[in-house]
Amino acid sequence: MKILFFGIAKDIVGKSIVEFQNEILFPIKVGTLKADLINKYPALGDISSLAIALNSRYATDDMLVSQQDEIAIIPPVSGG
Amino acid sequence: MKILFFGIAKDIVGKSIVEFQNEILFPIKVGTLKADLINKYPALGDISSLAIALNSRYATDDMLVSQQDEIAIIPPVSGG
Amino acid sequence: MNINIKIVSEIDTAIGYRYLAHDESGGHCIFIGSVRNSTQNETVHELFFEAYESMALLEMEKIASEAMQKWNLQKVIMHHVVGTKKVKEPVVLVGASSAHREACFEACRFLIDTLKKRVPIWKKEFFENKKVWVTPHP
Amino acid sequence: MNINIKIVSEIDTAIGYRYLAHDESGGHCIFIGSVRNSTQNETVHELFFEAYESMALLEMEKIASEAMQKWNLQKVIMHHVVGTKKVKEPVVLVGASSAHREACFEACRFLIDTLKKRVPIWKKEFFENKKVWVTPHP
Repeated sequence: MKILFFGIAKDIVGKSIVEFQNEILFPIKVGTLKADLINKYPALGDISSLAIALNSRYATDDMLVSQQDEIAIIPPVSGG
Repeated sequence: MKILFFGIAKDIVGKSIVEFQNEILFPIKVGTLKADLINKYPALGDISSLAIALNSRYATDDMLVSQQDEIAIIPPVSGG
Repeated sequence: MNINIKIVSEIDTAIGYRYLAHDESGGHCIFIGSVRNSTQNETVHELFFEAYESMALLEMEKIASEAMQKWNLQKVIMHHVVGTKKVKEPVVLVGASSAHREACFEACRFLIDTLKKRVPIWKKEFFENKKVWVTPHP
Repeated sequence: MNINIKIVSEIDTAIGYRYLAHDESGGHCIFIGSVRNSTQNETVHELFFEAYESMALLEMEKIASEAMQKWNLQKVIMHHVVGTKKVKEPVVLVGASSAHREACFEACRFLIDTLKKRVPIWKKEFFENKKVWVTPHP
């Protein structure tokens, strides 16, 4: 599955879309996915707050992610 | 001397500029002038508040008006 | 002087940002007032505005200067119409620019509130069968 | 639906009143944010904005609907840029129209404050010798 990265998170992983094959077992909870990603890219853990969007909506840690969902990593926003 | 009238005050006196000859004795206090005008045009007394402008500035009742000053009668403003 | 004050026959609604923009400004707040189609459930056809122009300009300048002193602003604009205006036509435009948004919002609100209290401009409302000078209800 | 939401490459600063005007509206409050020439005393040359577009549009729609529910508004507009913007160029425009001015001022402030908190858009600041993603200081 593909995960989208934006802003500083994109700089950390080096690209805006990262494809994950067998590294993630679905379905997975948002909180677990976040922990796995920080494990793989420790610098993500340094970001003051990291949200996850599930199909273009902010997700809570206990939501379940399936392989068809669109997942995005949302570092602190700074628009405006 | 000429006195300028605006808005509802203009409707009451019937024109926007009224010339006063010997009816007013100068110098006169703003408060006295106001009382004299209400005496002459009683309907002015029905307006909720009536300010007087002396040379394009709000005047207080104790200010002195001389014949060279520009006087305007300011009913409650309603711009915007 | 970074103040733009005018009594006009027609408001250019695009002038707000064009005038307020400044290298040091991050925020620009603009208020535009226009003719509404009703007042207290009565249909309004048009408004007529009359100004004591020399004094209105002076008062607007004072209000703009007060805002400049009270907040850290780059620019202030205040335009008001005179004459007859139909529903949906703009009648007043005020605005302020500042480094951060807090100041321009507060200043813009102050500009329109104070204009309505102090600037010698009068509005006559034209209804179906009558016309009346508006008396503000305090 | 009286909501106008867009991610654009360039903001039309005249669109605010043009879109917000409505027969029942007497007040229109518009906020425009632009690139300032400095941040914490450092000279800024330009900003780069990146958006998660599908989600940004959805979040802006939610914020506009929340404002519509909270206040009695006729219309709401929210436009934000993506791409590189120089000093003095507009980057965001939000606004609301309402019968009386209180509501449009409060709603306009809510729109920009909430946009800055929730909409997935990120800003990179370009200084003389470095560029950094902006981290909001809560």
